[in-house]
Amino acid sequence: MPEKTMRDAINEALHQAMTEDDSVFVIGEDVAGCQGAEGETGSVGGVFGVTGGIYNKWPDRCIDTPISESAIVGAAAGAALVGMRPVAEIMFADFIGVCMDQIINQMGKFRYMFGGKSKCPAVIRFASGGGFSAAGQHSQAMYQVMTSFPGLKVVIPSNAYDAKGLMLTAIQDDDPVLFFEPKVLYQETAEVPDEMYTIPFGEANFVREGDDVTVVAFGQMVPKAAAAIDALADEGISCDLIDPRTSSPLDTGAILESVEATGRLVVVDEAPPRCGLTADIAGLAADKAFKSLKGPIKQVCAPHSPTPFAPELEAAYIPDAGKITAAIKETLA
Amino acid sequence: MPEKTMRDAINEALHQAMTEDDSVFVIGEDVAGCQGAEGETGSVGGVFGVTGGIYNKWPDRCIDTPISESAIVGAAAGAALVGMRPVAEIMFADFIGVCMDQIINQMGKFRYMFGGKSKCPAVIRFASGGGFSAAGQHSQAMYQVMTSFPGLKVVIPSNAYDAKGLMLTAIQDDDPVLFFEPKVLYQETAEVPDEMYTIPFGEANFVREGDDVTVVAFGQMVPKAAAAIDALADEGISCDLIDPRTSSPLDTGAILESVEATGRLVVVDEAPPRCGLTADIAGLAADKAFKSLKGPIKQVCAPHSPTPFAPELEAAYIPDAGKITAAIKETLA
Amino acid sequence: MAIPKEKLLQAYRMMKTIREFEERVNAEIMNGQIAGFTHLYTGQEANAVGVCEHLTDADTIISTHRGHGHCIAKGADVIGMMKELFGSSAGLCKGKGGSMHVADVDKGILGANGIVAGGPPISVGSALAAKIRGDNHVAVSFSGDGSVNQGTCFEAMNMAVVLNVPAIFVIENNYYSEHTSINYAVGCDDLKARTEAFGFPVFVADGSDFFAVYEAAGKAIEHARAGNGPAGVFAEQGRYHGHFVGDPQSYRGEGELDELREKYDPLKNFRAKMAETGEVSGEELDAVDAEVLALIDQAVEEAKAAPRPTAEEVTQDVYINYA
Amino acid sequence: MAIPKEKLLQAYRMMKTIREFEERVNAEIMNGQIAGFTHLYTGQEANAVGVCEHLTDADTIISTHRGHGHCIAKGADVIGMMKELFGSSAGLCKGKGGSMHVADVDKGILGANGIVAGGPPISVGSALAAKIRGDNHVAVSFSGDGSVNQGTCFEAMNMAVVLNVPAIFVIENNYYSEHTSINYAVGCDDLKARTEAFGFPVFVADGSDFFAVYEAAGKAIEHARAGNGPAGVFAEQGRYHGHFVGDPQSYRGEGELDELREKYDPLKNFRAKMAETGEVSGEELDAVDAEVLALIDQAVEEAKAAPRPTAEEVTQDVYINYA
Ligand SMILES: Cc1ncc(C[n+]2csc(CCOP(=O)(O)OP(=O)(O)O)c2C)c(N)n1
Ligand SMILES: Cc1ncc(C[n+]2csc(CCOP(=O)(O)OP(=O)(O)O)c2C)c(N)n1
Ligand SMILES: [Mg+2]
Ligand SMILES: [Mg+2]
Repeated sequence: MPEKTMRDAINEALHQAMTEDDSVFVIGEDVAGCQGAEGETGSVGGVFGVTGGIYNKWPDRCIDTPISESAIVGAAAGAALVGMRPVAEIMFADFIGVCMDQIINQMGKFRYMFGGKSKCPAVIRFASGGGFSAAGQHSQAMYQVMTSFPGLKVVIPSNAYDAKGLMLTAIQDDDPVLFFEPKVLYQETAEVPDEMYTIPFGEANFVREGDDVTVVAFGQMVPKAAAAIDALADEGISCDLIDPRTSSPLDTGAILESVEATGRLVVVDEAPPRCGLTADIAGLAADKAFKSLKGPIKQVCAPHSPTPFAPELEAAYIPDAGKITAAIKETLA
Repeated sequence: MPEKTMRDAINEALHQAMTEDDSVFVIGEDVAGCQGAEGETGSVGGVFGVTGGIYNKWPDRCIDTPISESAIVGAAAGAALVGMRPVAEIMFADFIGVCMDQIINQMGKFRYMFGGKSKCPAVIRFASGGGFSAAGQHSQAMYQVMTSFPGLKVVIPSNAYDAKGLMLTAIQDDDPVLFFEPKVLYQETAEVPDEMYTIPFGEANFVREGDDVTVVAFGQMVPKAAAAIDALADEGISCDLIDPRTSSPLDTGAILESVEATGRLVVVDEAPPRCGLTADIAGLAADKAFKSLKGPIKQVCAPHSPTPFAPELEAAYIPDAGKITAAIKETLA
Repeated sequence: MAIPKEKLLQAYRMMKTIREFEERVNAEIMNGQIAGFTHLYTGQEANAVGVCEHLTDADTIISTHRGHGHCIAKGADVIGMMKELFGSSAGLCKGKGGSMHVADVDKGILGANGIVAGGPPISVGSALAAKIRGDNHVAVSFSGDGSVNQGTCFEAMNMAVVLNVPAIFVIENNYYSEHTSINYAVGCDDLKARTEAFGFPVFVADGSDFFAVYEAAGKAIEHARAGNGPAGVFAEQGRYHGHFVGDPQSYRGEGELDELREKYDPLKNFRAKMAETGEVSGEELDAVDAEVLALIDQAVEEAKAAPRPTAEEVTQDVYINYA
Repeated sequence: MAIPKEKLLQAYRMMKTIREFEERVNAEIMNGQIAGFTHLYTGQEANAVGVCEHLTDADTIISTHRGHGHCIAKGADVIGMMKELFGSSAGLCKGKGGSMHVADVDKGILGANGIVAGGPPISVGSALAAKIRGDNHVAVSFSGDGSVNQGTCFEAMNMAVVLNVPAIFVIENNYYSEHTSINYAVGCDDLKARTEAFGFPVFVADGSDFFAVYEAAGKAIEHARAGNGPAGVFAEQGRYHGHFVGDPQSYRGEGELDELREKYDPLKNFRAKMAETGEVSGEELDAVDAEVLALIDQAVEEAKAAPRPTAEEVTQDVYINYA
């Protein structure tokens, strides 16, 4: 199978969905690029390059916008309400701050408030998370916050293969989907089939299988957790590594089954600790798998601080394999 | 001691703080009222009446605004950066959607991004939570979401006495404080001293003391949990009821000590379940008090749905004493 | 612009329906029959009807917290609406939305909206869909004089111009946002000019005069439908009730409400005009009144008898599918 | 408006400091010495300096993602800034903020800002503080031609008028927001008029001419300081580098950059003007150049040798106190 980067895998999904379905369009800042300028329109394809080539094929369905995130999300939500399948790009997940109402109070609540008589099949894409020394306002995961809101689905791919399949699912899904792309993974490659395929929401991926500890990790933490777990094999410790892939819906069945088998749980995420996904899953297990638990549930996450700028500080901020290893050992102690 | 409503208790705190300190001012929509109109300016005092009487005493420090929540929070943040102590009102906590950037990426991160060389002593007040048949966009707690963001302090009073003391602490505090007023409690009364007093952040209140189960509850859930617990006394079940009063900072010591003593934990909040405070505290105990746990940690909260309109639906949505009682019994089972 | 008689009768019927619906809702709130926050449209009927009479089901509107009038004018089922306000599971939104979220997407009603200026960005999306599809539908958003100060409203206006989409921004100036006058909350002296500065024409109308609104809205909608991009309608007319039911209205000047009801009543003005032109007789209008009253009576009666929602329904209708 | 010689020299020194700072930062990024996203101000120096030369430490500015120039012009310690960009714990923000968050509140610098249009609302707060206190300080916010389309910017403008506070909105039109032209992103034809429609005067200047900006900013600041409410400055001038370091600039027309550097260089233009008026000699300006180069050399040298932050520092400086 061909190797592709996560960026290219998502781009391919967009191209294929747009080929298949006229109602799909992309919208966002510089998703085409050079609008109104002398340079060639379409030559940008998004600041992270994820929408490359779309304008050239479908100029009418590649909508560049002013810097107006509320209007971007609103435009996607409104178009979706009347039957289109927009894929909007919000450049950095941190910018949810300037468009949150349109996401949580509008798009995410239409169906419920309207008594189940509408659908809003919009996808909003975000480049998410740390790893670029981009400091406090350009490094946040944000998906943990969005998981809190009913009416939204939340996707966090951890590799190129999943990214393509999840994006195709997202576009076909009839509910609003928030799609968080860990930007530090854009250049990472995996084997990605050329044809279209989907990955169902709410179905976790077992990245590793083992007996001693269940490790649940999200997004860019998945490869780090895998590295930690692989190194522990030498010490005779074997772990399940579960990548939920979607935090809403969450595959609680897979997590609980694994914890029931291992009796031990470590949850890993890059967001700060309070009211995040690590607590969310720890809380789930502490209720529903309580009887099986043999050790404390450990959460590995960033500290309760904004993301710092300096590379050394950021490296200390984002959980690494060392911290994951330590947590696995602690729950076994 | 005189009985006062929560509304009046907060109002009194504002009046006293403004009398004492010239740098305190209030700002928000209709905090005075009738601006530009023929009616008497100041006659409104906030749509919930919390800022009543302020304009009449200090017209220059009672700032009515257009409907521009980002500008309101920004104005508070900017004034605080240069040494004022603003108390801004955002009418409903749900409106965080239209001003979140100013709260989480600006106000809450200045100090860190600026290397500890600034302070931003702003207070933002919100009427929060359900109970008014106000449906999906006027009923959210929202404080669980804000707890996720480092740099902010988050206060949730559950009675008039605490509300006054916590507000006075909030105004004196040198960090940004988000103050969530459960609007369904505005009319509830408690004994409230006339003089000024403060209640430290991060110090939980033991509303009830008992041996069998630790119950942690927030805001409007505190009186409901107390009712449930009082009724269980007849059945010979006794509970600690802990009201953290601030979710950030959180009095982890008090919670863990209690759980270590009882071995059982029920956490109650009105927000939906995902990535909320009930999971947050369950996760804390499942790690730090694991050895003491004798039963599953139960979370009592709203379902993963927006808040419905119809009174019957809302009553089924917001946790009540019955659900709390059931959870206490489950963890004992 | 001669309006056919049938359309005149229809316009009057709509305005009267809104009026009686609102007055009855007001009464039922006082009776304790309707819960939640309710904002009445009485007095502003000509705006909603003057605009919506130009629209088909395929055109969309998005409304505000003060949404009953717009929804009725756009063809929402009045009985379903009344049931919704009463919180019945047979309501238009199954009792989940209530007054602030009345909607009927099939009729092009993208909902009342509890967030001030929540609507305009969504309306731009509906207009964008029309542009991409190449049909000639338009998308109308209603905003109040207070709503226009919210950032999302400005963003939507600029974006509509940039994307050249058929979005129509109807600004209803009823002089107040809650308890604050437009004189205070809109900083500039000329809101129409501030709106036009975004780059689209704004047509002004006396909001107490159906014919004026109908004409202005017609121009705006024609402009947008023809592919010339967004347009605005700016109409002034006070509301008769408080901001919400229960508002003491301390902001009103002396005699203000009396004057509004006296001189600026869209229904009275319509009747006067008809008396003048003779296009429709008083008797014909009386007949409409009777029909409307009967309809509203029936709506309230049915709403009172309608089924109440049960606890299982709380978690339904959040998603279409959720694993 | 005759400008004293000392001030002329100071203005030139500031512009030159910005120029050399930016060029050196560009080089050090290429060398892999500076991490993160960096946006350079080269070419726009006259705006920052023309505005800030009117301000005292008690006046505030708030900047954008492209913040180095504004911070230097407002008096930020250049060596501390360089250390910050290098991520040193001895940097102005202890290595926690970096390029997008350079700040020095004691000098009235409320920070660069990574959120487009994050600044204007905060600046209105600073202006409001001045009004409440009754001092005559002003608050300046800088916005780009792209930033003005963000809702927060509009809200801030209207609010500043409503509250009648001394807020100055400086709009720097460098023709692009990222890879998109102002011709596309600002829907109307006349951004100055759209801004004025909010209800305050906007003074226009050629942004490549220090004297023009100084004059326009002087008028705006005077207006605000005198208690007349907000004012605007609108200055046009291209940037010489890409949007961020590494931008291939595919949006540029042929010869565009050459022309900018040739005809619209604020430093060249300043020198030309001085040669014309004779107020400051070429030798004097050469001496400033030498001083500035030495300063920037020193800054980079010190930044390279400056202490690196350690892991414990990650959790410091979040709060003043936190139980
Ligand atoms: C974002 C937001 N802020 C504040 C409110 C509270 N609120 C509801 S209606 C209203 C006034 C709206 O005034 P206007 O736009 O003039 O509409 P009108 O009520 O006059 O029809 C306010 C402030 C809200 N619902 N949403
Ligand atoms: C809310 C938000 N949206 C988008 C961005 C990404 N972004 C950073 S700078 C920029 C362009 C800003 O253009 P302009 O205001 O003209 O300033 P300039 O870069 O030209 O100085 C964009 C889109 C951001 N930082 N914040
Ligand atoms: Mg109004
Ligand atoms: Mg620009």
